[in-house]
Amino acid sequence: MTSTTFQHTRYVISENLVTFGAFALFLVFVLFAIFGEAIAPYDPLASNSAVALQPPSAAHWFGTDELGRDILSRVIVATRLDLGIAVVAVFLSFLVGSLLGTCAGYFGGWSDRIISRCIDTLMAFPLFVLAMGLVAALGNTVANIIYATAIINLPLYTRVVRSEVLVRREAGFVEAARLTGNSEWRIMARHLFPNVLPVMMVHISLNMGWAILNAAGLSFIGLGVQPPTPEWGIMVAEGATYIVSGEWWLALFPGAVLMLAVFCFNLLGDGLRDLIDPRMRT
Amino acid sequence: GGLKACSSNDTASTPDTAPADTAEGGAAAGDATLTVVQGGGFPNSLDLHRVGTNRPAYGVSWVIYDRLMTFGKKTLDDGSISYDYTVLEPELAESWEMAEDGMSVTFTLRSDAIFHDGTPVTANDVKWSFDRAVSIGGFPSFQMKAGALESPDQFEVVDDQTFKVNFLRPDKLTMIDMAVPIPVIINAKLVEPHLTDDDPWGAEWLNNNDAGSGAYTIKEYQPNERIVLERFEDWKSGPMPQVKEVILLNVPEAGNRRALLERGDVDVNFTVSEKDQTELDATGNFTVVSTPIENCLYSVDMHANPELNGEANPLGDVKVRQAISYAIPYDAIMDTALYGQAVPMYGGSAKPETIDWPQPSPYTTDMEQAKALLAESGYPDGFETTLAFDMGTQEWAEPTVVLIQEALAELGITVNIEKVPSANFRSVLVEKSRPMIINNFGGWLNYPDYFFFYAYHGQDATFNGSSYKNPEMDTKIEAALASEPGNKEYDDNVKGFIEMAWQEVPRAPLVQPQLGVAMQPNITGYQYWFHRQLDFRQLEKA
Amino acid sequence: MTSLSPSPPQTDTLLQVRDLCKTFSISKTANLHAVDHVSFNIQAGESVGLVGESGCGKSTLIRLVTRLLDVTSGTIQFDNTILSTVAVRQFPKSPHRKGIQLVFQDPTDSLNPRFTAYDTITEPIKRLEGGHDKAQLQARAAELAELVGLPQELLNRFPHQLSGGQKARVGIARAIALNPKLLVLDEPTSALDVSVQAVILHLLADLKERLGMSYLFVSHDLNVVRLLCDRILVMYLGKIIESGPVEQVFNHPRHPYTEALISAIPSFEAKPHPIPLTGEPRSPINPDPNVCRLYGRCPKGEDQCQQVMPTLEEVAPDHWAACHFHN
Amino acid sequence: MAHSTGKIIGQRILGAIPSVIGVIIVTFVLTRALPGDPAAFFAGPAATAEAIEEVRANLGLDKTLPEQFFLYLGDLVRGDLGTSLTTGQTVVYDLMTRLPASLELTLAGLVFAIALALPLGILAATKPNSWIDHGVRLLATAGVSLPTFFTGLFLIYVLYYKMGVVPAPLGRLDILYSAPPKITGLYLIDSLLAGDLELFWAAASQLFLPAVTLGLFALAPLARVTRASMLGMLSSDFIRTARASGLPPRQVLFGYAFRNAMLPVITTLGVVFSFLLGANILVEKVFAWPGIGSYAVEALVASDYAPIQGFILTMALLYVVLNLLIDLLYVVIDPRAGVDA
Amino acid sequence: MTLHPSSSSPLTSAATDPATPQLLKVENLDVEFRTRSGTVKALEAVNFAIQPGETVGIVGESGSGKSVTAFTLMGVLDRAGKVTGGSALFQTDRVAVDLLKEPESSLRQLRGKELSMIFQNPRTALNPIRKVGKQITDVLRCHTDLSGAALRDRAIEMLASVRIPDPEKRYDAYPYELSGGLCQRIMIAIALACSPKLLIADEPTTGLDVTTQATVMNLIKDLATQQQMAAILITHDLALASEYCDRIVVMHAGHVVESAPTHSLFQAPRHPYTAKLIAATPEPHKAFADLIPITGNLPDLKATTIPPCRFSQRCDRYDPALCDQAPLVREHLSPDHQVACWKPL
Ligand SMILES: Nc1ncnc2c1ncn2[C@@H]1O[C@H](COP(=O)(O)OP(=O)(O)OP(=O)(O)O)[C@@H](O)[C@H]1O
Ligand SMILES: Nc1ncnc2c1ncn2[C@@H]1O[C@H](COP(=O)(O)OP(=O)(O)OP(=O)(O)O)[C@@H](O)[C@H]1O
Ligand SMILES: [Mg+2]
Ligand SMILES: [Mg+2]
Repeated sequence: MTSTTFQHTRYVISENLVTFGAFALFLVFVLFAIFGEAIAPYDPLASNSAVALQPPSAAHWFGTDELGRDILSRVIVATRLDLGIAVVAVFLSFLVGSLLGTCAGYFGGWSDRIISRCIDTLMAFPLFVLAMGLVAALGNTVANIIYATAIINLPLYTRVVRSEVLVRREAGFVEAARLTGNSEWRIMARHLFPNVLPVMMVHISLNMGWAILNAAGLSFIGLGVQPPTPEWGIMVAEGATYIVSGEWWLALFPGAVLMLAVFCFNLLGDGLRDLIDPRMRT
Repeated sequence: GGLKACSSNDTASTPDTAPADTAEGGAAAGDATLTVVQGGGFPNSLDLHRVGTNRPAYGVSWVIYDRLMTFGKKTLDDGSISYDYTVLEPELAESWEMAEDGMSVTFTLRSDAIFHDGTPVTANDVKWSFDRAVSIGGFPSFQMKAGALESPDQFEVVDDQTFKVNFLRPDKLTMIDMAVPIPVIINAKLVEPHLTDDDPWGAEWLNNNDAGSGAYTIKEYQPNERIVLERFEDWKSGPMPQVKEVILLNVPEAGNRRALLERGDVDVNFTVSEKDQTELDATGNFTVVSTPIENCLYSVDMHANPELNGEANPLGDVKVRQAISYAIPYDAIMDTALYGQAVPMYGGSAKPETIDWPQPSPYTTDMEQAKALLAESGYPDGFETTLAFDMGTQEWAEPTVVLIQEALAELGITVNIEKVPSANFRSVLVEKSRPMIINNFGGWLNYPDYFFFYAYHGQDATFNGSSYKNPEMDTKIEAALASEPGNKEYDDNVKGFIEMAWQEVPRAPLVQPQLGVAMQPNITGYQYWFHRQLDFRQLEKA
Repeated sequence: MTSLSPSPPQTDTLLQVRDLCKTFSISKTANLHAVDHVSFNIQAGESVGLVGESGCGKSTLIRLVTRLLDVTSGTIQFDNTILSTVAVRQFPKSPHRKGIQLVFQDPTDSLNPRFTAYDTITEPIKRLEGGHDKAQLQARAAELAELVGLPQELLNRFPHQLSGGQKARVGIARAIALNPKLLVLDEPTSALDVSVQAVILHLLADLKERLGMSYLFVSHDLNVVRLLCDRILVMYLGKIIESGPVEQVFNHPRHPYTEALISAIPSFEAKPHPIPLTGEPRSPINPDPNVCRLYGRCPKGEDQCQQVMPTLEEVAPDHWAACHFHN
Repeated sequence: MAHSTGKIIGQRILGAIPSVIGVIIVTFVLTRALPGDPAAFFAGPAATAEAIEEVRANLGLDKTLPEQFFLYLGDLVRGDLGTSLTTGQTVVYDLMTRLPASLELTLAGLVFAIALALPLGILAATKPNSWIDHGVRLLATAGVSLPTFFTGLFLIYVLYYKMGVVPAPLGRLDILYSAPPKITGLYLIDSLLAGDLELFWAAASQLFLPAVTLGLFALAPLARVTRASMLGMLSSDFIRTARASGLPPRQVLFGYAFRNAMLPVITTLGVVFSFLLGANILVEKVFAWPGIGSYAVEALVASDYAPIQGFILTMALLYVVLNLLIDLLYVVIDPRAGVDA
Repeated sequence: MTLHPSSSSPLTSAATDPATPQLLKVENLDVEFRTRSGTVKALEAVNFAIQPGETVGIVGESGSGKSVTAFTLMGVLDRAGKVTGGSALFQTDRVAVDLLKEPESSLRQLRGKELSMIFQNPRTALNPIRKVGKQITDVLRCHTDLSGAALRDRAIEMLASVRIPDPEKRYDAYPYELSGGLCQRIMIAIALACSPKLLIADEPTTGLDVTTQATVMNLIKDLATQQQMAAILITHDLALASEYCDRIVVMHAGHVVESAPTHSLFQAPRHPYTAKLIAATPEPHKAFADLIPITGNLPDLKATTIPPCRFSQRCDRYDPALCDQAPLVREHLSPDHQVACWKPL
């Protein structure tokens, strides 16, 4: 299994250059996230009014911002926070969503009705506004941005897991598990959930990109992380006001990196889908 | 005196005024259409007595309503024009006469003045309007009270053209207070059918309808989106404005506002950031006017009580406050946060020499001094604290706080920055729950004692961001309030409390902000007003 | 309803089903009668075949018997214990759980894609017997694999790495792991090729002999049932309409439906011949209790069939049929 | 079918009631949890403590939360959503004037996205793994990878500021035009109804850039789903039947495959639409678009409860209506949908 | 015994009888699938022929290439499938066309009109969201000049001819409203709407009840006789094929291993595989002991080297010296009985 999975992975990657590029890019981001401070050429927080708003140059590849901080360094160091927000938020909603979805799908009846109602209610909110409201109500800290992002993603996971579980609930192997003396919880945890997991992987990776965008949107309306923490979204949002006055690099570079990251996650999702799709397997 | 946060761009306003009828006449009435964009706030009511009416709304109210009197105008050192608060000029009132005893004033109304519906303006309308201002509660009544105008009993209709105001006590602000935006003259007969028991002052109707006699009428009112004003051809209370139609648009994005102006799609950008002011000016293609805002200060307020939220407060130590005041990187803030578009309020002499306010404090960036002071204080090793600022002022406040954070780190003081959405910032101000905030405060009426009354007095008003309480300071402020400028006692008190403010530094002044406006070169006649809105009556388009 | 003589439960009666009903509610007013007053016995060591057309309720019946589905009414008695009152959720804890096991129709669907053959086979042992160490488990798995003819090296494979026949063997191994007294087989060969089907049939015959289990063998293929079973139950739309010794029923069907079923079996010798059933089956939703379920398709259909539901009658020794015209 | 349609509508509406009640409660609690003090905010900067208390009483904020909630419910039942302190208008008025703007923008964005995504998705599906397929995927993914506000500002910079090929980002109409007489509230339609082609053109050109900005964002999910669902359909048995019956390729592709492939696309369309309705907040801000999104943001920043509540409630109802429409569309396309609904 | 290399000896008999032109003549058909894990050699040198009006059965285990053969002839192979060699001559009214080489547009004229196909699993093979009547008229509109009400009438006529009760009403039914048996009849109606000369039925009764199976098969048989239509019946049920077919082609792992008239095939199967297949099929009067399983599996068609005789690994007559010769022989035992074996029974 492992070796065939590995072969298959290698196959999918080599078959599809785009996916390969996404995997490579993902690795680069992970490196930045881990070694950000070491890689960054300057202190991302050190201001220097002497070099404020410098266009890209040999010394500052991405230019400098209004306080003379090196944008390249800020972009690199921001990787950890941005990936962190995305990963933790998506992980949280995945965790809670799967739990709720599995319960709803497997037990059906009242638990399904209650959970589905709650999820419907959540869905009826304009999700971005809900995130705004939550961050505004709880305060704009990184933790709250993560919670808000997690909450608005919750319906997706719950629904997908629920429907996947629903499909499999009647499957022979679940009945078989019942016949062989598994308790309901055990069936859920050991038989159903592991089979739903692969499908979820795709959603997870697509969702990561979305989580980053969401954080950026919050920044734009002023509910992002606190200054001077470097974060892509807030850099784009604040840099955006400088576009017209000609200092395009303030927004462009963080924007490009943000786009690359989202792009990477999206493509990765497609790649994972190929990886998981049984039709692609032989 | 009414008070407002004084950044030039947190809320928009309409400067520029047609002078009252005594002023030299304006240009001949033309048929130009003036387009103005503003952002960061847009007029949200036609009735500025309503709860929640924002500052930009004053600009519209200013031209669709008349007041009894208005202010004169003067030319500032840099050649720009400003109102002159020392000169009162007639508007709806043709003339007025102070009683012998100084305890009342009698206004004679202009006999040819009519409301927009064609009915003449009478003393009854004036009384109803004044009654409304003092009775409706909230900010209008508060502002009237500042001029000792408190009760409808003070207002008397002598005859159709004559209106008398009786004073409760002598107050140097009473007359001035009748020329600020609040005591507008409303068409009482027009409002009357809309009065109900729940709404005795017709707030609901006036919110969306024009009952004025001013130079402009409302042609189109789309709240928060677009307002179109049209010249009232029968206006008599001043020289006929040159601009026939004014289109006011809400454009929230600063970059777009600038782009619109640069591309020539609008005439006036009335909410210009400091950076854009500098850069647009540098292009030479636009008229950029930047006027220091009277009686206004950007400052770092440091909570001066020994305890805050139940814990010992390092900033309660005056040495700490002084150390911080020496550590603030003033020049960097001036350059990178404000792009030079402000008047420095640091590096002055140790003792105040004039009674002007604001004037530069003696502090400059001096790290050695700062370190020495901190070493002497109770917190030689520094401490951790929070610096909050209003998201609405983000453009300049964010770089400012980041620079301060960096500088204080050198002293060993760890500063956590807190960016607070505007709505919450008001609560922060009211609660005084943060050790340090960036404050932005100015008074409408240009008296230092007024500024100090709200910013330093132990009554602990909202804008006393440091919650500073000192009986000695209070005595001086109260004494100054009770006296008139020009007399010695007043001057001594003023100098006294200014010096004290510098010694104690509950707030470290940064700069005096400027109100900027950028216009196409064919627009002239801009005048600075204390309410910081455009006066469309004075603008001219070639 | 049924007239199957309630013979006193003999000591060797393994399974006794009485008046078993299962209805699914389709809407507020509509009930689908999937199993309708079904009664039968299975003796220890006996193989009983259950045939009937698609949708007649075979799977529902065995899901009831294997306690995967709660009954609507009626009783199931297994080993002299009434099981029909035990809730499905509770049954995994029942000591009888390991006594009744099931081999599924679709070998692919019934194997957890993320379990190896070894995991699947040892699952019932771990869950229902417990107390085995790894070596014991491995020995048991090897033994079982041997029993069902599954090469040892395949034990570590996942379902998608096994062929259809191999998957079927894994499914059987799992079902016999605990030596159940009753093995229920739901069309165990219908998803398999003829070549593999023959292998599995031989395996099943062999296992029965060696382990002495009783079989309840479900199929829609009478041909297959004939090879493996002693007795046969023919179901039509939720009801048993004929039962008896397999050769007897096969050679002398007494119910028109059984007759049609048998004549429709293709064979090398026969040439195409019209089969007697025409038209569409009646709906199992809210069926009229007074109309024969076959009415409308049956060549013999007469007025009586519309007025009285025929009941099972003994038409020959131990041969029962539910038709007004059984002779 | 008429019967099942009516039944679906009824069931949907009944089914949505708990959600809507949930939304009302959550919104109420959420708005009260906002840290700002509306009384302090609206009392004005110079207000004394008494003045603030006076405003608080005025706004009814001095009552207990349950009291406030029941008052609010009572108002709701009477169709009174309260008054926005930020705009000074009743929330109902604001929503009525602003909702069409948002709807027009969102619909235009959606139309743009659909017009691009469906052909691209179909194209990609007919040539899986070709360079066209990869190209479509890259293009669509790029569209969804950028924050909308960034795309918007960037497009304004290039197309308006630098090149001047699009009109100024001044909301729904250029400065000198005034709105057509209000019938639907959608300027494109109203101007046509009024027979004013010039106005139509003006409105359309204002709409262009924001709609594209928004549409780019919706492109990826739509193209992705179209492709996947078309791929699935093209390899399905009944397509093989159609091909084996000699039906012309166009009929096979559009008459058979596409119609079936529409079902998941429609579901996605619903999700995307409700997502866009929320996401256009950012676009509205960038383009000075007087929609309900920017309205909600301003209210949120000012802790202005009534508009936030009204906005969310409207969105929730819109969401219910949207789902209803999608269900009905389903029934129109898929005869099976009406059966198990 | 004459041995012919496969490349030059068609397995069909019609070549010997020029008087009756064959309706379809498949020669040396090779089909491959390119998959991610390798190339599947699904069909190799497949030969058979069909006379007008004849019913031919193709039988074999799952994966033996029955469906691929049918799909190839209909031109509806999966994208991954490629015809790498051979020809399939189909006799239309005027000319013989090669179904593998003719341009797509002219083939489309043939499909559904001259040759049509019905598929396994009628439920999924019908467009789920189109009325069944419409699905019939779609084909009619495309191949006939009928229009308007005439189309509908003809469709209803078709529904009646496949013995669907209440055809007027069923015209407006959707597939999900019909039982499997009815759906299969709709499929037949679609396939026969334009009276084709050849009907390919790919496991038309799998998944149906035995009784329904019999009805459907009888229907096909009757209609074929009525319209003098040739038919290819693909099934894995030898017994079924024996009941309805004149001739049977046995396939194994992409090879045609034996082809003979039904009676001779069952009387005297010559290929070991055929014999084993017969022995493994349960029959009404067969004893359990006579039911003999076939051991082993189909060879991996993805392997780079496949033995020339693809049955050799399962065959108890396997003789390395003889059977590993390539290419596999095709032997004419009689004009219409061929077998592909070096050591036939
Ligand atoms: N959970 C359920 N809900 C509603 N109806 C059901 C359910 N399960 C089965 N049925 C119905 O009960 C009837 C009997 O179904 P069952 O699966 O027992 O038939 P079967 O004889 O096993 O058929 P097959 O040979 O196709 O497997 C059918 O009409 C089926 O649609
Ligand atoms: N799309 C495909 N991609 C790869 N291989 C394929 C494809 N379609 C068929 N094959 C292979 O071709 C061979 C023949 O398949 P085919 O479907 O013709 O078998 P069959 O005889 O019809 O079997 P069944 O009885 O199961 O329908 C098999 O080995 C199969 O794996
Ligand atoms: Mg079944
Ligand atoms: Mg096949």
